[in-house]
Formats: sequence, structure tokens, C-alpha cells
Amino acid sequence: MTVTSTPQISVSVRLFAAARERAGAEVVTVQVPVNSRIADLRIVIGETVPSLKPLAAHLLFAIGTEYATDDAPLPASGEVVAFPPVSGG
Amino acid sequence: MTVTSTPQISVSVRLFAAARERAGAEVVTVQVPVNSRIADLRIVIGETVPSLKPLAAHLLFAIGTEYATDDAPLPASGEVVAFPPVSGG
Amino acid sequence: MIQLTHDPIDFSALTESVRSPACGAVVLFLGTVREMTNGAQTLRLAYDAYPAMAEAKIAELEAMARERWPLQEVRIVHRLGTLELGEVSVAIAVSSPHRADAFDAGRWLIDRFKAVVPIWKQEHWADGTTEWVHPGIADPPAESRESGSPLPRERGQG
Amino acid sequence: MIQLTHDPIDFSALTESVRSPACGAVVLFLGTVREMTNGAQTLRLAYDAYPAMAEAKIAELEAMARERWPLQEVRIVHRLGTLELGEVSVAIAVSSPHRADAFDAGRWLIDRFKAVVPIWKQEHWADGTTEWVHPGIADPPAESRESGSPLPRERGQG
Repeated sequence: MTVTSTPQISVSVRLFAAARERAGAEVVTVQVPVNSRIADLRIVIGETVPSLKPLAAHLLFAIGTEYATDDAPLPASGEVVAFPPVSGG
Repeated sequence: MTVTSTPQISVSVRLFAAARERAGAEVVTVQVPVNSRIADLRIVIGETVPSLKPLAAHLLFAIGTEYATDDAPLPASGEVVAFPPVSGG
Repeated sequence: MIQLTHDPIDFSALTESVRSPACGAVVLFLGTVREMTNGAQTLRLAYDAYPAMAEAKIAELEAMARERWPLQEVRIVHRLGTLELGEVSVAIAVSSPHRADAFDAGRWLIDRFKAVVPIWKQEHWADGTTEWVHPGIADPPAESRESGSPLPRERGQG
Repeated sequence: MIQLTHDPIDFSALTESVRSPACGAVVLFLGTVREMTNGAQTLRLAYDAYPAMAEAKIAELEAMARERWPLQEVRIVHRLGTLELGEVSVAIAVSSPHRADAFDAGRWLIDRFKAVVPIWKQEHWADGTTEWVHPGIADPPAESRESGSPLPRERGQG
């Protein structure tokens, strides 16, 4: 018997600042269902990397060098950037 | 027969910028009735020094290093400063 | 021009470079490393960035400021790495024919910079601990001094 | 400190002198000699002052600014004499723990400076004429180009 499941894709999430420090890695790779959006990735990150769970709701996402809102689809490249609120200046 | 007249005092008015240039002098001395105020001096300056008449209504006055308003009495020193609106900066 | 640097910021050269006979006003803003924040003492700060995006966002801010105000020159530089007390972390210099525009643009640029440019500050407190500053997540100094905080105190890289 | 000077203003030293570990923000304002004013071309400016009163008024402005904002350092310098295009006529540097206060104080100081400090600017126009600038009396460039003006065009000292 075959278990059917939603096809998954792999997404590399590049982290900065407290997110990188908590994850203990510059990049984490997570599996998300195809056709996921940033909002879905936000949830998956918190579940896959427990140390990021307290930050997940506050993370900002970027695709390349542009901010990506929660309704943005994940990019074909499978590469996303995530970081907590900025504090330069 | 003696002509009675209001006693006059002599006031030295130190000038700056366009006022000095128009008067052609750094200081002009004018006669004003005793107990005059800055407002009276303003009128007398315009009458005594015709080249200052177009400026008289706009002149700012100072006694020492403080601005003096039209209702201020003339100082015992007999020395007053007058200049057109400032334009530093 | 260089917008991110690990070297001390030469704010004199930056200011000099925006002066112009077309302008009556220059405004320079410097962000400097402050010792005390809400009663907590800082020894030094470390700044990290996502450089490619930071430079793209800074260029965008300059373009937006130029649309809003008649600016002659705009220079924005942020320093990365470890900064000692009193050192300059960010410098923004603008020139404009009239001063109101230079003040408005300078202020808008640093306000927007702090909201959108991906750079992060890590406090190195006098008690030996470190803490990333992430506005809106918590009041960092207060939280860092509580035990049992839902966001355990960050430990520094050095 | 020197508030009026005939020498070029060293705005770098001025800015350096207000930096402090107690502060997160420095704002520097420079007034510079602009070439074009309402379509008229300036060759240079000459500034005259009533020095004793100018220094007293500048000191008053600093004291008033310190009452209104938590400022660490305040430096105000104005240059006198002849200034070429692009040169700095006035420099105001302030430092404060937070940037909003530094911007507000810097802007207030230059606005009030231009309203109350007895210093006057004389335009040396490209057509060879000169003209004292006295705000509110007339629109100087326009008037200077009319004949039969009630305030005949000022002639310069040199």
C-alpha cells in the first residue's frame, strides 16, 4: 500500500543576527509543500528549528535583496533570507 | 523775548549694514526731547538723516547687547544701536 | 561609493564631499555608540549586516529622498564590526539649496534607514553578556536582566 | 570658545568636539555660500556683525536650546568678512543621547540664529553691484533689478 503525501520541496533559509545565533547555523534547510508561501515557511521554520520558534512570528523575509511579505510565493531558486527586526544606525 | 522749547538730549546711534552705508557714518548723533522712547528716536532718525528715512520703519534697536522695543525709554548713557533686519546664517 | 565599511567613518571627508556652490545648506547626521541605554552600561557594539540587501536598500532610500526633496548630494555610510564607545556607526550627509529640505531629508533618511536596512546591532554589556537588539521583540535590556524570560538571553560571539 | 571668526570654519574639529560616549546622535548644520538666488548669480558674500551683541545672542540661544532639549554639547560658529562660493558661513553642531532631540535642536538653533543674531550678509552680484540683505524690507534681487525703486540699490564697499 502506498501512502500519498503532498509533494515537498527543499528551501534553504539564510539567517542573520539572533536568528543565526539561535539556529547555530548560517543556513537551515527545511521541507515545505510545493506552492507554499512565505507565511507557510514561517510556520515550518518554527516547527523544524525549535530554537527559532520564539522568533518565528517576528521574522522578516527577503528573496534576493527584496523584502517578501507573507503572501509571497516561495521562489523557484529555493533560497530565502530570514532575519529578526533590523537595528542598524 | 525768550522762546521756550522742550529740553533736548543728544543720542548717539551706532549703525550697521545698510543703515551705516546709507548714513555714510558708523554713528549718527541726533537730538530728541528728554523722556523720549525708542519710538520717538525712530521718527527723529528718519527726519534728521534723510537717507535713513526709507529704512526707519524697519530698524531694530538695541541698548548695549539687548534688543529694545519701541516702548523702551532711551538709556541714560545716550547710546543706542540701530540696524536693519538681520541676515546671518 | 562605499556604503558599508569595517573601517572608521571619515565623516569630515563625507561632509566635504556634499558641499557645493549650488547649495546653501549641508546637514550631517552621525550615529555614535552610546554608553548608557535605559540604565544598562554598554562596553562596545558589534554590527552585522546582510551586505547585498543593505546596499540595495540604502540606494533605494537615496533615490526616494531625491524624489521628495531637491537634494544636490547624498552620502550614506554604515560601519560594521566592533565599535568602541563614542565611535561613529552611521553617517548621513545631504546638501540642498535650502536648509529645510536638508534637515527634512537627513531626518527621513536615518528614520527609514533604521526601519528597513538589514543591519543588526549586538550589545556587549558591562556585565560580560551580549545581546542582539531586535526592536519590537522585547525591551532588550530589561528582558536580559530577568530570569525565566521566554526569549533566553543571547550569548555573544566574543 | 570662538563664536565669530574671520578664518575658515573648521567644521570637522567642531563636529569632533561634540562627540561623546553619552550620546547616540550628532547633528551638524552648515550654511554655505550659494551661487544662485531667485535667478540672480552671486560672486561672493560679505558678512558684517555687531560682535558683542552677536556673541551674547548666540550664548542665549545655546542656553535656551539646553533648556528645551537634553543636549550634551553645543557649538555655534559664524564667519565674518568675505566668503567665496561654497564656503561655510555658519556651523552648528549638537550632540544628544537620542537623534530626535539633536535634529530638533539643530534646526531650532539655525532658525532662531537667522532671526535674532545681529549679522548681515552683503551680496556681491555677478553684474558687479552689491546689496545688503535685509529680510522683510524688500525682495532684494528683484528690487535691485528695478529702476526707480523706493529703496535705491545699495552700493558695496568693495
